[in-house]
Amino acid sequence: MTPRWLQGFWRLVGLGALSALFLLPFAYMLAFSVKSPSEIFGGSLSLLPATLDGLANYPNALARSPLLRHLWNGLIVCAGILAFQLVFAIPCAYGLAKLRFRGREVVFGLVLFGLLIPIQATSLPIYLGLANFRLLDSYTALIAPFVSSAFAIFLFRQFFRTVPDELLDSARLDGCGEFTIVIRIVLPLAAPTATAFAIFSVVSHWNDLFWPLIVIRSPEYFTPPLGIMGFRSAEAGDRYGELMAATALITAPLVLAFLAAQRRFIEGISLGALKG
Amino acid sequence: MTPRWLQGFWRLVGLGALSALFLLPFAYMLAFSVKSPSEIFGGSLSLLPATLDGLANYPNALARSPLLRHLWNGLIVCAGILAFQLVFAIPCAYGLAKLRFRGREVVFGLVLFGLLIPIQATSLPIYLGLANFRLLDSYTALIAPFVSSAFAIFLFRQFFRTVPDELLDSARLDGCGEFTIVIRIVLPLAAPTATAFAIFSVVSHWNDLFWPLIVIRSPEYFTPPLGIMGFRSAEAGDRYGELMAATALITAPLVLAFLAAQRRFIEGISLGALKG
Amino acid sequence: MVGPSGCGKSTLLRILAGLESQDSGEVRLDGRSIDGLPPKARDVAMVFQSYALYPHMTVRQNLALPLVMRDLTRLERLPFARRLSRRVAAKRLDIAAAVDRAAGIVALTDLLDRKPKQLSGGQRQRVALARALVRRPRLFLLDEPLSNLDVALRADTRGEIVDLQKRLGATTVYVTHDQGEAMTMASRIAVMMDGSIAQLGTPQEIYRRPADTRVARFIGAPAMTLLDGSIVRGSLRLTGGDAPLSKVAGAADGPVTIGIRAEHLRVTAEAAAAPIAATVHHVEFLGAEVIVHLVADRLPGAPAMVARLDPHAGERLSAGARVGVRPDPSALHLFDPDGRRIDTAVPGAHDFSVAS
Amino acid sequence: MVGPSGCGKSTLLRILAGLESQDSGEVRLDGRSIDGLPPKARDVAMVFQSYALYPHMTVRQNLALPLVMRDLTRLERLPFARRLSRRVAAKRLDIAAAVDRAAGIVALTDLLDRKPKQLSGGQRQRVALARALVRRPRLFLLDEPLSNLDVALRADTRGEIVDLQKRLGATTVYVTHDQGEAMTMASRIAVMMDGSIAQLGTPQEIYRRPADTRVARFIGAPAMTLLDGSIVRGSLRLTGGDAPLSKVAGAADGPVTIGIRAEHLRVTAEAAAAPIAATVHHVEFLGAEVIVHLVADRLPGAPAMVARLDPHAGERLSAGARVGVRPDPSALHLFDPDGRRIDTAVPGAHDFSVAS
Repeated sequence: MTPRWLQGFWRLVGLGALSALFLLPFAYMLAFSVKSPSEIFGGSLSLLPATLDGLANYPNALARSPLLRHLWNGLIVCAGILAFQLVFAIPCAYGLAKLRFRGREVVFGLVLFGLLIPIQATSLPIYLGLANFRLLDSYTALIAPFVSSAFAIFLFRQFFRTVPDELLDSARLDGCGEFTIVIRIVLPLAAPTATAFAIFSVVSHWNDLFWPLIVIRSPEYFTPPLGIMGFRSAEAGDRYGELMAATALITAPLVLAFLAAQRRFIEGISLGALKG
Repeated sequence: MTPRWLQGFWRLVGLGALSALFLLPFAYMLAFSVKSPSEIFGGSLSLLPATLDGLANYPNALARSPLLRHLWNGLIVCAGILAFQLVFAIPCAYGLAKLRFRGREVVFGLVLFGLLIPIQATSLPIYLGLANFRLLDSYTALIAPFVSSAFAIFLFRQFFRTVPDELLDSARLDGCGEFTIVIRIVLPLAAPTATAFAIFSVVSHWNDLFWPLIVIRSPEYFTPPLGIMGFRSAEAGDRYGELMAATALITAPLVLAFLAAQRRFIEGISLGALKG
Repeated sequence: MVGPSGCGKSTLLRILAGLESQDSGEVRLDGRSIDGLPPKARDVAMVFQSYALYPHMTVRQNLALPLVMRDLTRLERLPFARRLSRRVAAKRLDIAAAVDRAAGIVALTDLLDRKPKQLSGGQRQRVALARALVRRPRLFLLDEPLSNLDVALRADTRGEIVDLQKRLGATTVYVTHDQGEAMTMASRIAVMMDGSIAQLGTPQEIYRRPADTRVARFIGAPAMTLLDGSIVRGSLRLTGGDAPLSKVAGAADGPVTIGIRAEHLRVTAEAAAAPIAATVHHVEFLGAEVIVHLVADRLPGAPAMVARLDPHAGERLSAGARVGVRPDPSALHLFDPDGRRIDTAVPGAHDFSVAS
Repeated sequence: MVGPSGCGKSTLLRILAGLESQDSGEVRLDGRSIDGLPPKARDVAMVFQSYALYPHMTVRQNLALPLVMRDLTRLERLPFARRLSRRVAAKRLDIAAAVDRAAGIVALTDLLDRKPKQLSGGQRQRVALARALVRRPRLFLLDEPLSNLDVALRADTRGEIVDLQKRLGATTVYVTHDQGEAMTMASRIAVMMDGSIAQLGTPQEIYRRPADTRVARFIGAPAMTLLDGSIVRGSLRLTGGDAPLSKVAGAADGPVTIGIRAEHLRVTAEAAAAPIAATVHHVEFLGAEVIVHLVADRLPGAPAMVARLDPHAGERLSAGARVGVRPDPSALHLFDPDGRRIDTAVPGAHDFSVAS
């Protein structure tokens, strides 16, 4: 028998190694962002920069493109997408989870089916539709294709199924209609799920490159990743440092927001809000 | 008071409209894949093709690139990624959910943090690492960066937390070690969660364009989306029909697999396996 | 005041509340049909087995919700309406007063600002009761409100609910699977079996004159002993037994089931002289009384007999002892082969309170 | 054979099973310390409150798992080992036989191929029992195994478990919060209160000589009535009452708590002549007996008194009636201000079985 503390120790080592594996690329990103070009291509894998020249990467990156404007665009687009996703997904998920109607399983099957369809497959028709309504190159073009998220519906439905029916019956007897139930009872309970979904949604749309690249032409609507594309021309091979600095800058808001909301988020996710 | 059936009816109409919104682009993809170029650029939004000339898109698409080879690559890559993700994520998630050790919350915090970091941010360091070990342009390059998935750990941990402790205690008294518990008790229970995760994982990696584009040069390792890129050159504007046909062909395996596994998948997801 | 069964009673309650619609029949309250009405128009309050408190609201908000929903219009419920309209402010004050009153009734005033999570099982149960009574409905429905409580707490709360019900005077339908709860709390019990009501009556009626064997077996602890027997020329005999148990008037000859309550079985040391010779299987000590489980020697396949003795008599018995069992002939219950009670069968069955 | 409490007992059981480690003290089984051993080396089986059956396995697989884990090595457990080695095949046959035997003991043979989901609560409970006994451990731990069952089913299963325990003869620790369960099933009860064992003894000892007021209040249904009183010059008086209740020998003067079991309170119609004048608060009809809750007229703030009467006497009482209450002076329990029993206090307390 291995003693217990030793088992625990090996577990800790294993988990630590796994998380290091996760974090290593991120650490390299930060490291590259403060290295000078010569050092990056020197091929050393050390994390700490040899000189501090590389710090100039940050001002250079800010000077080369209106990164703040891009961050602002990113904020508007992500907030818009998230708001619509929640507004559409929550009532839909409530219906799928808790109301009995004919065809419910079929509709849910379609939602699951929707999870499968990649944006690549549907991009052309959506593009043509937007072009038809002269909506290309606008916030609408960035937001509209994502307002209904099959993943959100799926996630909320799974959560709503864990809400006891008695709670809803009780609200019905207390005089609430279905709409009031969603607003007053279900929505507050879903807060942790909504937080989790918000993170997924914001992260993926904040970092999305594919769609903005297709529908946006004017730099004033550039989202952060589009802004970074400026550093990515084939000839700009010696600007990896600036590229990494810009990447660090556009990743920073996400990381900061996460750290700020961390406690509440982890609590919500860890405990679930349904005890009692 | 609106009568109940009418409320139900409006709900059904609303949900129907939402799911139509989901499916419409998909329908257009299929429609375009069987339309001739002249019809596509005729600007009509009708779903049914006017002539059957467009059916030639499918043989043309197959002739233009070795799509079957790409499908095979996609299968190997997705299966490889999924297998490693499950092997790494399940024990890790079990530890995070059910074993008590110091630093557990910190490790879980890091996992959540890992959810935030986009592949774009870490692509360069990983690329350099792979280049260092001369692993570019290989299956390893396609699979290795994704073997540990924070999302998988998160998902399985959330599920494992719903497994009652008494079940595990009971297994311990029956003589199982922690490893046996994972294999014999926890893993079979996690089957529905694993199915759900498998769908997410396979869909996203099947459709991933960004990473293969970076690490793969030889056509023999092209994944399906890279194969489609061949249709996407700027001059190929008149080949939308073939593009859509190719897209339909590479989406088809996913859809077929989903339809085949549908019943089990929906059952697993809808009911949960933990009653009793 | 609905009684116990395996299933069907919760559904009945949900039909009364309007949460489900019945296949046939009509629901009436105070003489008026409330069939078509949705739950909120029925003026019915229900306490659920799980209490169903809103976990994200404080006790105060939990109690206020039914009043807010009833008294305020959709517009008046908006958070700023209180500031804008004096009428809304007055209504809000009324609600606060009603909440305080309800909390006072169940002695929860100190806990108004806690969340359900911070309360014990008994306190949650009281919150659920208060939320039901705060809007003074015409009908209370209680669905096994005590089943999530400890045994000790259950006895206390039982008394509290009875008190409350008497003070408020509202019609109350109380569903439980525990016959003891039903017996002590109800003024009228409906015993539900296999989806229909097997018997409706006062606890005394149901205990003393159970309508069929299912009710007889279900009501009363320990359960009634049921033995096969037959009536032969007006005389009652046990199947496999020798001596006739008693004379029977007014019942046709044929097989019957004989029911004997535990308190009507006399256990004597002389196995030979008694009508039934038996062996003690095990003895349960309950403090003020002793329950003895007996197996009849000459009735193969018969279920165990259960007798209730005082501790003095009971403690001299131990497992394996051979004893004689003599049922009180005036306190037998007879059932026909379909399980229905044969009513005028045993002379003296009516005045058993004297006989006991 | 562990008794009831609010909390601490499940933890104790988990310590016995080796699932948690104790802060101090030593766990011994058959005289040998098993402190350092992990759960699987302790040869202990436990039945959990939720049964904890493996939901993805059939009953047969559930029962076989403990044996497979104990008898087969890691290699032998691989699915194809049975084909390759005759020894493994023989072991597998032994296991199948043991499973059949265990299933036979709890009458589950027909259900071996079902999954837990397809079983009723009582059947699941039997599977959990069978899984515990299949490997014939030295110690059974049962953690409230009946609390998820219906009241009616609970009484039956109680008997089954006692039977089984007697047949197998294994030491069994049975945890419950229901004092009735403890009284009827245990040969020795340990009453746990606030994390420590308040009293250890046979059901009779605990019922008749509770060690302190907590045990007195907890054990016995209805709960013992506890009134404030005092001993003044060898004579016992109720606080606020007039007449002395009885003479007391061997106890110092001072305040005491007087405990009276419900069966030792006599209720008479003449309020004036009795030591305590009281008003009937409510009457609970239990079939074979009637529980009367009384409020003393001249003892403000005193808890309600509870008396047990036969139905004949009890039914003439109704809420609001004024009665006299006379405690049986030979069956009083006295406790000092700290709640501990004063032992030789009341003459005749020992032979109360005659007095009852």
